[in-house]
Amino acid sequence: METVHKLSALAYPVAVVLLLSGCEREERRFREPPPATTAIESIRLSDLQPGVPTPAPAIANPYEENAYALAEGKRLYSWYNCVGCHFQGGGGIGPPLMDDQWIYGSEPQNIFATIVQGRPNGMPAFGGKIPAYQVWQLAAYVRSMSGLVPKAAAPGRNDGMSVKKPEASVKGQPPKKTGRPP
Amino acid sequence: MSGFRQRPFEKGIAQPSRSCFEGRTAGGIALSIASSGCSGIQSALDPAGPQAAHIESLWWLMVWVSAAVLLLVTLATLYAVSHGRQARGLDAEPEATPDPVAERKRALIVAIPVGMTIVTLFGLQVASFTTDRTLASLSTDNAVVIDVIGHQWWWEVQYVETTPSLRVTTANEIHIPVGQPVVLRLQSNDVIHSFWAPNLAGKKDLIPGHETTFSFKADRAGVFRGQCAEYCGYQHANMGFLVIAEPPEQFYAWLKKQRAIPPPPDDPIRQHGQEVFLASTCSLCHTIQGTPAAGKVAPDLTHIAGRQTIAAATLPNTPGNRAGWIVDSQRIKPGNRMPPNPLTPQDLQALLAYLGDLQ
Amino acid sequence: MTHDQDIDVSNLPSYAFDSRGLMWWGTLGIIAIEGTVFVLVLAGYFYLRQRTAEWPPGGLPTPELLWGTLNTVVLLVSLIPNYWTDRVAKRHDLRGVRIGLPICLGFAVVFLIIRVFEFGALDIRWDNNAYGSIVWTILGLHTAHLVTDAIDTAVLAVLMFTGPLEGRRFSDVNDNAFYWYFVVLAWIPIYAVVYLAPRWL
Amino acid sequence: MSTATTAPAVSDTSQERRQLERTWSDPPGFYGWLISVDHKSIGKRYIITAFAFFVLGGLLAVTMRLQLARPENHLVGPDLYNQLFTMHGSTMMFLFAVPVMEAMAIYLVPLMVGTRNIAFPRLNAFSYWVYLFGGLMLYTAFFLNSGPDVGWFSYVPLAGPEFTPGKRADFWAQTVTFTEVAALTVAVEIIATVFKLRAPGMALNRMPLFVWAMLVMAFMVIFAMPAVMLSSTMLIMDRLVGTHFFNPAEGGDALFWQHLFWFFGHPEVYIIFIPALGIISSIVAAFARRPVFGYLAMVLALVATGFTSFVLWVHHMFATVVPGMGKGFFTAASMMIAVPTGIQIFCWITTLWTGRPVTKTPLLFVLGFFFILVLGGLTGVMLASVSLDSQVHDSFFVVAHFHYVLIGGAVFPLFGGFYYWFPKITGRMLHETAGKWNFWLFFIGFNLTFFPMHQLGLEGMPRRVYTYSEATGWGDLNLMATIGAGLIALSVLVFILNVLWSLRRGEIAGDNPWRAGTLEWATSSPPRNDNFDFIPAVAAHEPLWEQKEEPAKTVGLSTEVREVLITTLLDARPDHRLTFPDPSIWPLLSAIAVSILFVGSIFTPWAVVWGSIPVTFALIGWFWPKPGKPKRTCRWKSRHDP
Repeated sequence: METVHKLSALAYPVAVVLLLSGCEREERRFREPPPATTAIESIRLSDLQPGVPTPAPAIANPYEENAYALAEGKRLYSWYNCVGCHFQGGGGIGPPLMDDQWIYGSEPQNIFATIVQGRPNGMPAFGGKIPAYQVWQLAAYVRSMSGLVPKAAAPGRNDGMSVKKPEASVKGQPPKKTGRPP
Repeated sequence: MSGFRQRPFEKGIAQPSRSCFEGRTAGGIALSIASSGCSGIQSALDPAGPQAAHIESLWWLMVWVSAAVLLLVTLATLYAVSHGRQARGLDAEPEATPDPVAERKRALIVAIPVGMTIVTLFGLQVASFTTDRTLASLSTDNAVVIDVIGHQWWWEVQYVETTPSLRVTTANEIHIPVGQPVVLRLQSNDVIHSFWAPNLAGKKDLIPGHETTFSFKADRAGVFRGQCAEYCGYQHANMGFLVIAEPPEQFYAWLKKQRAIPPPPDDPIRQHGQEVFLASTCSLCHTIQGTPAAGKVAPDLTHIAGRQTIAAATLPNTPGNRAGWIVDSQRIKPGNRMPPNPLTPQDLQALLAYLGDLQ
Repeated sequence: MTHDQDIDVSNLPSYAFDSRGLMWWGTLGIIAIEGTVFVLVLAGYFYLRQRTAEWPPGGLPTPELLWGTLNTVVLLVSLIPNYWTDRVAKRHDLRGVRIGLPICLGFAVVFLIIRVFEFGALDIRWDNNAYGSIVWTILGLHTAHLVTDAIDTAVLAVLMFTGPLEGRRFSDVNDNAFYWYFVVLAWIPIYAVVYLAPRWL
Repeated sequence: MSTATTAPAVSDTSQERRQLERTWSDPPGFYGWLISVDHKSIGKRYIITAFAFFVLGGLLAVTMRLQLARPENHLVGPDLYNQLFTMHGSTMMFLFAVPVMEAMAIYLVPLMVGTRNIAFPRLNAFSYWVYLFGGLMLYTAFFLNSGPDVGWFSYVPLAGPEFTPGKRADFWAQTVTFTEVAALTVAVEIIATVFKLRAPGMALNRMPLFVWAMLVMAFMVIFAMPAVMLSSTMLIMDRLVGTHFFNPAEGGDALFWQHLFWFFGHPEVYIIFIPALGIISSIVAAFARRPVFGYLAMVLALVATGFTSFVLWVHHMFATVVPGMGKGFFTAASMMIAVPTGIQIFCWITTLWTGRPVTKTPLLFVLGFFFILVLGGLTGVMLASVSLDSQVHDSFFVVAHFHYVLIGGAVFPLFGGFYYWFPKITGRMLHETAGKWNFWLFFIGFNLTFFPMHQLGLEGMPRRVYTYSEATGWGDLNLMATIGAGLIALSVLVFILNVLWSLRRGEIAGDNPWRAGTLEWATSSPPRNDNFDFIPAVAAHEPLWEQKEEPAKTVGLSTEVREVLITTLLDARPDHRLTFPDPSIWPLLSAIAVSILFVGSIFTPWAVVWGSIPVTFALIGWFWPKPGKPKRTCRWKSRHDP
């Protein structure tokens, strides 16, 4: 029986260490209280501001840490036919999403706004069509395309033609300075 | 579960399986298998077609043979440990080297049950092979050909026609003509599923990258339930479907009706309902023929009101269940692909009215 | 019973070669396991092959012969020093072993260097398609064995110079050679499958 | 026979004995425990750990039964339920069944063949640590909500990168790697031990059936487990580095997984079952007071089962697209494998029939085995039929079937074995009455749980469903099954209490409480560090029964160094003396290094590269010879002449 004690003596440290690493990443949230839907107004398309320049409020997107949400984002990306214009991220009719160029900003809330409001020259406004939590999932996935989310949460390859590296394998590309609307 | 939730299959589908239980208690558990020739809408022992019937007879053959074998072995064992020359416990001097002559005699005796085993197994094999043959020999001339595509977690059903316009698409409900063979062409777009309607036939897997075909026949009318038998994710448990076997004329009438495109709604409420449908998330995934809604990733709703169940044979197709499903499907089938739709009461009522009209 | 029926083992040797020795059986066990892996992965190659019409798929070129063939030659030649070292080890010839082991090691190193070019010569990545995945896995597996045996040989060689020396070290050399024979023999079917099968079958 | 206990207290002898015992003892303290390479302490750890996992897996099962106790229950949701049944299956198969059987071999085989330790003792320690770390990793993941949720056979594409995001399936795949590494190393040890370490005179045809069973099991492990290691590696590569083994769109195939997995998965069942047969043979012989009838037939049956089990994996895939002709072959094979098992059952019955059976708890469990396993075997014959399988496959009928064969075929004999060998391992008897309670609760609870599942399957209840609607009418039988599960849990509790009680208060066993005939009973209970201070010389199947007066023995092994006698393969003639390693920390260090590599590779492929460096150093440290201690030439010749 002393063996048992000794075994557990070994077990504890291992367990503790791993517990510290946390398990948020694997949560499957089926009934979503979506992350604070941003007051769309507070999102800027331009760096110019009247009066004293204040930094844009950063809104973290918890889904970027969550493998399930990212996978859902990936599924919705094709279900809602983002593929139609942006293809697998390489761009085509719409601009590429897997590079480091961000016309309307690379922050989660910028992407959120872009999806919800739509943008000139072809980006439709999905506001009211897609529940907010799915927009956030899409936003998280879009950022994963250019390696801006934790590797351990990013999606792997799909069961389909291999047209690009899996998001989990792409190198993180720090976003370049926000570009200009074309 | 859902506040809207009602017992499924109240419309006369559920009753048969009740009687299963009586039959069982009567038989007592030890005999439950033997006594299980009970009726049920989802039972391998209540065949509604030749395939299931052949398998059932093979089943009973095996049951009785097995029962006999089990009985013999058990009796032999009990006798062996309990008969006469009980030992004086463990102190009894062990028989280190049993007399070889006696052992040889015993070998001959043991050879008998061994021989019997081989013969029995051989017999069962023959029986099994003959059944396989009979199942394979089901003729499929003038068969109804149906594409069944597995999705997480519902069944897409398409009646194959040479002219695309005649092609009928529905979901989770397969109408078949009694007495006419049916050929299913099974495919999957995501993971492996398995098509199993026990009353009609065995099961067949839907495997991505492989098209499998599967044919059976119903020889009596009835509503039979089946469900996915290969673990396929969160809602594997609620990936059911109904097979509705009806007399040919009824079936073809149904098919004809399915081909018809429902007329645009005429009264304001339904018109508003259609607007709600088209304006909200619904139209991104669902199709309603005759409207711009042409989503392909979710069940076709063109004739939704004509179906007996929703959510893959999980809920009876009542307005209440429809409402509950639309507003918060995640409470009913956690993890399914339908997002919640927090509609205003007016919009919801209008939408329900519209859908309820899609016969 | 009296003592003269007792078995006196005090004069028996303290190690033995080949199948008399315990370690030989251990090595054989490892070989059996890894042999099974190779058989399965090669079977997998043909399984995947019969799933696609053309092979290699997508109009890929068949893997270039040069480096693979070169390596086959290297491996086959390396059998000679290994066999020789094996023999001298059984003769407890320390000098011989001290010459033999480094030579064997040399062959292993040369092989590993060429192997790098082999991967390049496949001109497909493991994540392009199933064909790429399986050939990379096959070569990778075999490479892993070579690396292991190379390290093993290196350690043994060092031991032979630094000591501590015991008689059983020689039987270790013997087992090391035994394992090397396996690595070489395993390579021949792999070579045939990866390089020749796409051409001839 | 037991030379030690009857040894006259001649001073030099006892001195030699003490020396020998000291040579084979572990250093004291926790560190000494960490570095032990003794097959007995490793075996004990293995058994206890495996049993702990058995209890954990059982608790998962009870939770599932509670969820299914009534229709539309809300105890657990689908997400957790899927993890529960995956963890349950994986635990029972990878962390309990195979390891516990190998653990029995680790502890008993060296004693039964009459040697001082298992072959490659440090590898043995290593395998235990790897196994332990693998199990800890899986359960840590589970408690961090990263438990695998793809079923214990992880079918792709569901287990692939697209449909199971996150690390859950990767933890499953690496658990497999951990446990298979452990299992394979033990298999090699068993084979080497059986072939080369047998006591002089124990020719192959005198080996106990238990040893034969373990030998066959070891060979099966060697040829079956590589398949699952390969497939789980392919799975994790598909998930982590984007290979396409199972991606139909790029030339992969979902069925490729199934073939590879079941090529392992079916033999796996027999890897668990065959050692149990060995246990039964030991128990039957001891309690029928005669050797098992038909030794040769028994051995051949074991071997035949081993071979046949490799050619029937496809009967797990009858519902896929396997061509009809092939199916016919697999049907025949799957049915015919019942013949060797039948032969053994008939031989045991004959043994009992012609012996003088004493129904103590161990035998009781064997009798339970007869009923349950035969029933499970018969449903197995049904599943072998393509047509019938197409109805019951993947339904609760199958759940019933494999619990009948696995619990009936392995767990019942195992508990019998626990009762049978507990005295040898601990020196004390388990409580007999508690044992009877243990058995009857288990037997009744088991049948109450699993017999109704046959019916449920026929009524269309598929396996792995987390809920079912009331209209299906499955509620009552499920409730019954849940009650049965409670009884099983209760009986296991009785067993645990029995063990705890007996460890302190159990009746002292003595060397050979059952008056059994095989060598493990020739030494003290618990066995001394050196197992036997004279390696016995064997002249019969059941040495302790045949040899009346003082038997021949082996003399001349060193008492200063850990020396064992290597004998020839077939007839076990003494060949040479091999010095075995002393306790060492390197197995533990190597296991830690290997674990870091395995766990790391779940998160980044580079872990394989960087992780291999510490592994290499650990292994070098392992094999680097210790500066040889001076070997005194004086060897212990006999207890009389100094």
